Amino acid sequence: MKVSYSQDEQRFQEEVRKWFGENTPAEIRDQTLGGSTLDPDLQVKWHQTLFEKGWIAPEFPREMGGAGFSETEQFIFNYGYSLSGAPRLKTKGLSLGMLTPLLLQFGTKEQQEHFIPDMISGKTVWCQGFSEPEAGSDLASLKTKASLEGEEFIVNGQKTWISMADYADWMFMLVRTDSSGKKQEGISFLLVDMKSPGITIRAIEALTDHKPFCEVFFDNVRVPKKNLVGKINEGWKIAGTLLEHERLNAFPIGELLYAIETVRKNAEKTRYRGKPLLQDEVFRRKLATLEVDCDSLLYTFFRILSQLKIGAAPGPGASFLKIYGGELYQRVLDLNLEAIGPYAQSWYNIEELGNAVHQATMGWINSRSLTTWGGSSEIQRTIVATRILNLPRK
Amino acid sequence: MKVSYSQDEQRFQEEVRKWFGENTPAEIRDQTLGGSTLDPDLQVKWHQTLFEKGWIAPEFPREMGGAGFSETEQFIFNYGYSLSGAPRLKTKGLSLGMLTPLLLQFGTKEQQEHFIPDMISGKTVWCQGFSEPEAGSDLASLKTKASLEGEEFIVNGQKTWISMADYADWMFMLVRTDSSGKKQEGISFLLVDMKSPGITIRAIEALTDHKPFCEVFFDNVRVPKKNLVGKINEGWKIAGTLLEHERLNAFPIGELLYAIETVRKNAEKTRYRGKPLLQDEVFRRKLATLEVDCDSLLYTFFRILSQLKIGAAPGPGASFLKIYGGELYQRVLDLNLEAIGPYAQSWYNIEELGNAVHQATMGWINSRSLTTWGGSSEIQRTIVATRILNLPRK
Amino acid sequence: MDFELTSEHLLFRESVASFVKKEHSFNRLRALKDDPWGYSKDVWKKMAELGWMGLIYPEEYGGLGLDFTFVMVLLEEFGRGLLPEPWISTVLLGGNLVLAGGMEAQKEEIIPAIVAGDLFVTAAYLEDGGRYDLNFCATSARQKNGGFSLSGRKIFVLDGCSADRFIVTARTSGATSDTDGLTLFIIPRGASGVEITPLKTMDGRNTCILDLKDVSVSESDIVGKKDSGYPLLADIIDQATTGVCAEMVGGMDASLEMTVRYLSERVQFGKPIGSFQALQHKAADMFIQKELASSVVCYAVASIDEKTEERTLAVSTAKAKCSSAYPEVTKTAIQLFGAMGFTNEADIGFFLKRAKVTEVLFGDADHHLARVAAMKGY
Amino acid sequence: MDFELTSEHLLFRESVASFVKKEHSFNRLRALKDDPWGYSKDVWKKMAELGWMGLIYPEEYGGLGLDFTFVMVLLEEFGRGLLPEPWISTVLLGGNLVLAGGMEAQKEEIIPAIVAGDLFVTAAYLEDGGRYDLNFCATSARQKNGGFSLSGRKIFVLDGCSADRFIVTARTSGATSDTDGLTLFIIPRGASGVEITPLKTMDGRNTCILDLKDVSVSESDIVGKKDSGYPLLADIIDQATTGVCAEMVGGMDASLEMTVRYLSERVQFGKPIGSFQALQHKAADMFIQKELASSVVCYAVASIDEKTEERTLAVSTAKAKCSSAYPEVTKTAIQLFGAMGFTNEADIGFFLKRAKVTEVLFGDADHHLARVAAMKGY
Repeated sequence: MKVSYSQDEQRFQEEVRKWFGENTPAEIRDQTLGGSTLDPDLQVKWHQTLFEKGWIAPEFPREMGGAGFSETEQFIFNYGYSLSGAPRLKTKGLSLGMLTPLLLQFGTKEQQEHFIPDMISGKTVWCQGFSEPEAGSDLASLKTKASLEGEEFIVNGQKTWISMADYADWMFMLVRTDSSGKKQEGISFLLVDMKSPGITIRAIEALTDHKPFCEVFFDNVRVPKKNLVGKINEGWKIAGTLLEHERLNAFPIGELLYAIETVRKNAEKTRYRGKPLLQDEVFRRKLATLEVDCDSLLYTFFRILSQLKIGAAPGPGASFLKIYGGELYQRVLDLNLEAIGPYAQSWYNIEELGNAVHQATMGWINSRSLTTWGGSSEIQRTIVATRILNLPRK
Repeated sequence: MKVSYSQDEQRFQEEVRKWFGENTPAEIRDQTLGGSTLDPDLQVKWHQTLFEKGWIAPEFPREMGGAGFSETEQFIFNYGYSLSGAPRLKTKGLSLGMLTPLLLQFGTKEQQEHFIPDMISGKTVWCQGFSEPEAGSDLASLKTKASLEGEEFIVNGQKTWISMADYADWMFMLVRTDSSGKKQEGISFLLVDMKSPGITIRAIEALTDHKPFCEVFFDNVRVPKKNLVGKINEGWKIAGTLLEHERLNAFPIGELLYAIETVRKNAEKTRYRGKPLLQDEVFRRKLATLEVDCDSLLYTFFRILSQLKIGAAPGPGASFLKIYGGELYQRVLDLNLEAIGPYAQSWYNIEELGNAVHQATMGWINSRSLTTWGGSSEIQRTIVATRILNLPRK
Repeated sequence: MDFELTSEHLLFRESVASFVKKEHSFNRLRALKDDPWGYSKDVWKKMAELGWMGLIYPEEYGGLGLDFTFVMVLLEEFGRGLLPEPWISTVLLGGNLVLAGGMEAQKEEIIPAIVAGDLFVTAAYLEDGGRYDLNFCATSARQKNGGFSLSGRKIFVLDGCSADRFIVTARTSGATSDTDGLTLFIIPRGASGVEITPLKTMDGRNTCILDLKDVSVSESDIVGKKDSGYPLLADIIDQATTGVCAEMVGGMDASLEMTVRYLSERVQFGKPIGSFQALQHKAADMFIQKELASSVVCYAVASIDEKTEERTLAVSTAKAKCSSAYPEVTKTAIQLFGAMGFTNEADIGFFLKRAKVTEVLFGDADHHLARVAAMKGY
Repeated sequence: MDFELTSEHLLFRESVASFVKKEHSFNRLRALKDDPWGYSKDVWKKMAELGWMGLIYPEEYGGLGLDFTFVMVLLEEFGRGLLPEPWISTVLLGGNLVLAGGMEAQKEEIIPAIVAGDLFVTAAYLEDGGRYDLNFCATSARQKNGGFSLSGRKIFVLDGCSADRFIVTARTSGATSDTDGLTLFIIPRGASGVEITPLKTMDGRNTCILDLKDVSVSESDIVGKKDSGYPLLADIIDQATTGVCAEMVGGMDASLEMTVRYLSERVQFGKPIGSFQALQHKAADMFIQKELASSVVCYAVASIDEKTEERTLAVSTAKAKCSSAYPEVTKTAIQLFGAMGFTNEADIGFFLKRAKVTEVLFGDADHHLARVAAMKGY
C-alpha cells in the first residue's frame, strides 16, 4: 500500500495545481456545481484545451493522444483537476470514458482508426441513444428497429433522455434487429451520423429550465453496415460493458470535491449570530460527517480505479460507486443550500446575490437527476445484490 | 379540534400523575427501558394493582371492569401512565388489547363470559401461538395440525417465539384444520389450556441473556371443541383482525416518552468538557430532532386511537404506527447510549455504575426486536403500500 | 385531544378544493413562471368575493370571524394545487399585524381593503446576516422632524414585488441583535426612498429586496408600541408559520397521490413499477412522513385556536417536522418518477421546488429545532 | 495511491484465517461469556509461538519488524471471527507505549516478555467525566519520598482484569483538562493501593475500573518524559484506534457474509427471502458501507506505515466512518435475520454487541468528527 508522494510526484502535483489555476476559464468553473448543464460550446473548447496540453486522457498511452500517466499520477491529476472546479466533460465521458474502451474491445480496426482520434481531439462530439419512452430501467424492452437492407440498416423508432443530441455529430445506439427470441437477444449496437436524413430532434426542458436532453426520432434513417459494432444481435453484451463504464464515469468525483469546498466557503461567508456559520458546532459536525463520507468514497474510487486496466470492464463494482456517489453528492448540495440559509429559495441570477447563490440552487436541482440517470439507484442496488453478493434473483 | 384541558381534566391529570408517582413500584419503573423482559410475576402484580384501582382498561366500560374513560381522559391517563415509567404489560396487551376485542367480535357468549373477566382481573395470563419455525413473515404457511375427533381437537406440531409461554395459563393459537385448499383457507383459531397433557416448552435465550420467549411442542394435545373461536377454517380472518390490534399494541408509546426523558436525564448527568452534555449544541440538536419526531408520532397515535371504537379493528393504519414507533424508539435508545458515552459498552449491573447504565444497554439491545416481532418493518411497509396506498400487489 | 374536523370545516374544504380545480392548474403555474408577480389579480378578486380574505378577521371589519382551523383547511387545499396567490403574506402577515397591533384608524383603513381584495400588504423583517432571526435588525429608524427616518435593507420580502404596503421592522433603540428596541412601521410602496429589487424564488413566486434610504415616516405609521415590536411580530410570524405548515401538508398529500398514480400506471419489466417492493416501501415512507406532519400541524393549529401556553412550542415542532418531511417526500417522489421527474413536463417538479422554498420560509428545520430545545428547557 | 497487498500480506492472511478457524469458534465465545478474563491463555500462547506478539516489534527485542499493514491483516481476521484475545491492549497499547517512549531497561524487561506471550500489559487513561478525551486526567501524581504517589480512578481499562502491568496517565502538573502535565507510569498489578473492579462489556470481554490509592512509584517507572505524556499517548492511541478499525472491517465483512447466507437459505412465501427486493437493497447498503470503511482504513494504515503528516486526520476519519458503519451494518443484519437474529442461538448477535463496544472504544463517531473538523481547519 502507498499513499504518500515522492518528490517527483509532489512536483507534478504542484504543476497540475498551477496549470489548472491558470488555465481553467472562470466561466467554466462557475458552472461546475451545475455541471451537467455546462454549455456544449464551452465543453468542446475546454476539451480541446486539455487535448492541446496532452491531458485529455490521463490513462491512455501517449501514442493514442493520452497522457500516459502512472496510476499515482492519474490520481494526482484527477484530484487536482477536480479541486480546480473544472467540470467533468460529457464530451469526454461518452467518447473517451465509454465508447473508446468499447471500440478497443469490440470494434473493427477500421472503426478504431476512424473514430477514436477525433474523439480524443474533441473534433467529434458523441451522444448515447439507449433509453426509449417505454424502455428506461427495463432497457432490453427497446423497440427502435433496424432492418438490414443490402449494405445498410434502416432505422425507425424513438430514443429519449439523450444529452446533447442537438449538438452531437455522432450517436452510438442500441437497436432491435430481431424480435423473435428473448428480448435481450435481438439487440445490436450501431454508430449513427447525426446529420443523416430522417433524424428529428426535440429538446426536453428539465427542472433547471435548461434543455439538457432530447428526444430523437428516426424515420427510415440509413446507417452503413460497417457502423455496426460487434456482431449483429449481440449488442446487449456490449451495452452491458458500456453501462459499467458509464457507471464509473457517472461517479461525480470532481463535483463532490468541489462541492465540499464550496459548502465550506459558503459557510465561511455566511454570518450566523455574529460569527461565520462555519464556527457553529452543529454545522461543523454536519460538514465533517460529509467530509468523512467523501474521503471514504474517494479512497474507494481510487482503489477500484487502480485495479482497472485500460479497456477492461469495471464490473458491477461501478454500480455501488454510482449509488453512493450520487446520494452523497445530493447530501452535500443539501448542506450547501443549508449553508446559505434563506438564499436557498432563490433562483434567478441577480447581481445582488452573487453567483454563489444561483450556482447553489441550480446545482441542487441538477443533483436530483444523479440517482436516476444511467440506471436508478434502485436498479443499481439490485445489481449489487444479485451480481456482487449473489443473492437469488426472482 | 381540541388540545387544551378543562379544569376537571386538569384535575384528573394531576390525580393520575400523583397516583402513579405514589404507587408505581421502583422495581417496575427500573425495568421499563428493558420493558419486554419485565419479570412475569411483577407484571401480574402490577396488573392486579391497576385492576384494583379500576384503571386496568381505560377504554372499557365500567360494567366490564374497565375505567370507562372519555377519549380525552384516556389520553391523559395513557400519557401520565407512560411518563411515570410504568411499563406496558404483556399480560394486558395480549389479553385486553388483542384477545378481548376479538372475543367480543367473534367469540360465543359463553367464551366471553368464561374468559374475559379473568383477563381483566389478571387472574389468567395468556400467550399467543402464531409463528412456527417455517412460518414467520409467511404466517399462513403454518403446519401445526388440529384434527377434530368427536368433541375434541387433537393438536400436533410446534409453535415458536412465544412470550411467557412458560408462565401463561392459556394460549390462543392458529392451527391447520384443512390442507386441501389455499393455505389461508384451512386455518382455525383455538384457545388452549397450557396445562393440557402433551405440551412441552423450551425457553429461548435472547440477546439480552434473558429468556423472553419459548418454543412450544404439541404432542396429541386435546382441546375441547367449545374452545374454537369463530367457525372452523375461518381463523385467518380472525387472525388478521387480531394482528391489527397487535400492531396498535406494539406501538411503544410508553417506552418512547419515558426513554426521551431518560436520555435527557442521562445527558444532564453526563459531564462533557466541564459542562453537562445536555448543553452541548450538537447533542441538544439531536435530542430536539427526536423530540419533534416523538411528538409528531404521539399526536398521530392519539388521532388514530380516538377514531377507534371499542372492539373495532384498527385497520392497516396500525402498521405505520408500529413501523415508525419501533424505528423511532430504536433511534431514541441509540441516543441514550450516545449520552452515556464510554459506559455504552457495559453490560453487567455493577454497583459502581448505577442502574441507569445497565438499563440503557439492556434496553438498547431489547429495542432491536421491536422492528421484527409482530411482523417485520418490511412486511408492515408492504401492508401500508398495498392496503393503504393501494399499490399493485405482485 | 381531538383532531376531528366539524362538518363546517369539511364543507369548506370541498368548496376550496373545487375553486382550486376550477380556477387553477399546473399549466397556469407554467404560464406565470416569468410573470413579475407570479399570480393573477383576477383569481385574487374571485377569492375575495368568496370572503376568504376575511376568513379569520372580525365581522366588524367585514370578515367572517372563523377559527384558525379554517386557515388550515384553506391552505392545505392551496398546497395541494400550489395556488400561488399571496394569501399568507397579505392576510396572515400584513393584515394580521395591523389587526393585532394597529391603531383603530389603521385597522379601518387596511382590513376592509384587504377583505375586498383591493390591497396587498406584506411584512419585511429578514436581513442579510440574520439568517432566520426576527430580532436581527440593522435597519435604523432615527428620529427626525417629529417623525422617523428609516434606512436599511430587507431581503426575501414575501410577495414584495406586488405589495401595496410594507410593514417593516426598524430599530428605534438597542443593538442589532437585541429583542427590545424594534418598532414596526407601515410604509406605502411609493414612498420616497423605497427601492424594490425583484427576487424570484425557485417556485416562480415573487419576493423582493427592499432598500430603504432615508424613508420618512410619522408616529401614526407605527404598528403597535414603539420599541416593543418583537413580541407582536413573533406572534404573527408563528401564525403565518403554522399557515405555511398546513400548505406543506397539502403539498405532501398531493405529491404522494401523484406518485402513487404514476407508480400504478408506469410499466417496466412487464408490470406496474408500483408492484416492486423497494418502490412500495419508499411510497410507504412518504405516507408515514405525511401523516406525522399532518398530526403535528393539527396540534399547532388547535394550540393557536385555543391560545394555549404551548403554542409557540407547537408551532416550532410543526415547522421543524414539515421542513424536514416535505423536502424528503418530494425528493423521494422525484426519484420514483425517474427521468420523467426531472423534467418540467411532469407536474411533480413543482412540488420539489415549493418544498425547498417553504422549507426555509419562516426558518428551516434547524432554526426551529434550536427553538424547540430552548423551549423544552435545555 | 495504491491499496494492493503484497503476496506476503496475503499469505499471512491465510495463516491467520486458518488459525482462527482451528482455535476459535462462536461456541467458544459462548463458553467464555462468564469467564472473568473472557479469553484463554492457551490460545494466547499459541499465538505467541507463531510470533504474532512481536509482529511489528523490532528484531532486537525478538519481534518480526513487519509493517502496520500486517496489523491490519491480523486484526481483520480477528474481527471476522471475533477472537477475544487481548492483542490490541497488550501489543498495540501497552507494548507500543514502552517501545515508543520507554527507557532501554523498560524495553528489555517488557517487550521480550510480551513477545514470548508471558506478559499482559494495558493502558489506563479514561476517566469518569472525560468522555473520550485523553487529556482529561484528575488522577494525581504527587512527589513523595523521591518518587511519586498516585491517586485516582481509571475506567474501562481494556483487558484490565488480566493485565500484569498498567501504563497509567497521571497528572504531574496542570489542571484536569490540560494537555501538558501528563506523565505515564508503569504500575504492576500487585502494587499496594491498586484496586481492580471487573467491568465486563456487552461482548463478554473484560475491562476494569482501576482505583489507585496512594500508589508509590519511582522515577524509573515513568514511560517517556515527565509532564509530556500526552503526545506519546495520543500517537499510540492513534495506532490502536487504527487496529480496532481493521477489526471492525473484518466484523462487517463477516456480518455481511453470514447475512447473505441466511438470506439465501431462509425460505418464506415459497422462495428464499434474499430474492425480495427490499431485503436485497438492505444487503447492498451493508456492502457499500463495508467497502467504504475498508478503503478508509487502508488509507489510515498506509498513513501510519509511511508516517505521513495527515495520519492523525486519516485515523479519525477512519474511526468516524467505522464507528457509524459497523453498528449500522450489524443492526441491519439483525433486522434481516428477523426473530432468529434476536437470539443467542444465532451467531450474528455477537457482531451487534462487538460493534457497539468497538463503536465507543477510543472514541465514538462524534468524538472523531469533532477532531476531523478541527484538523480540516474549521
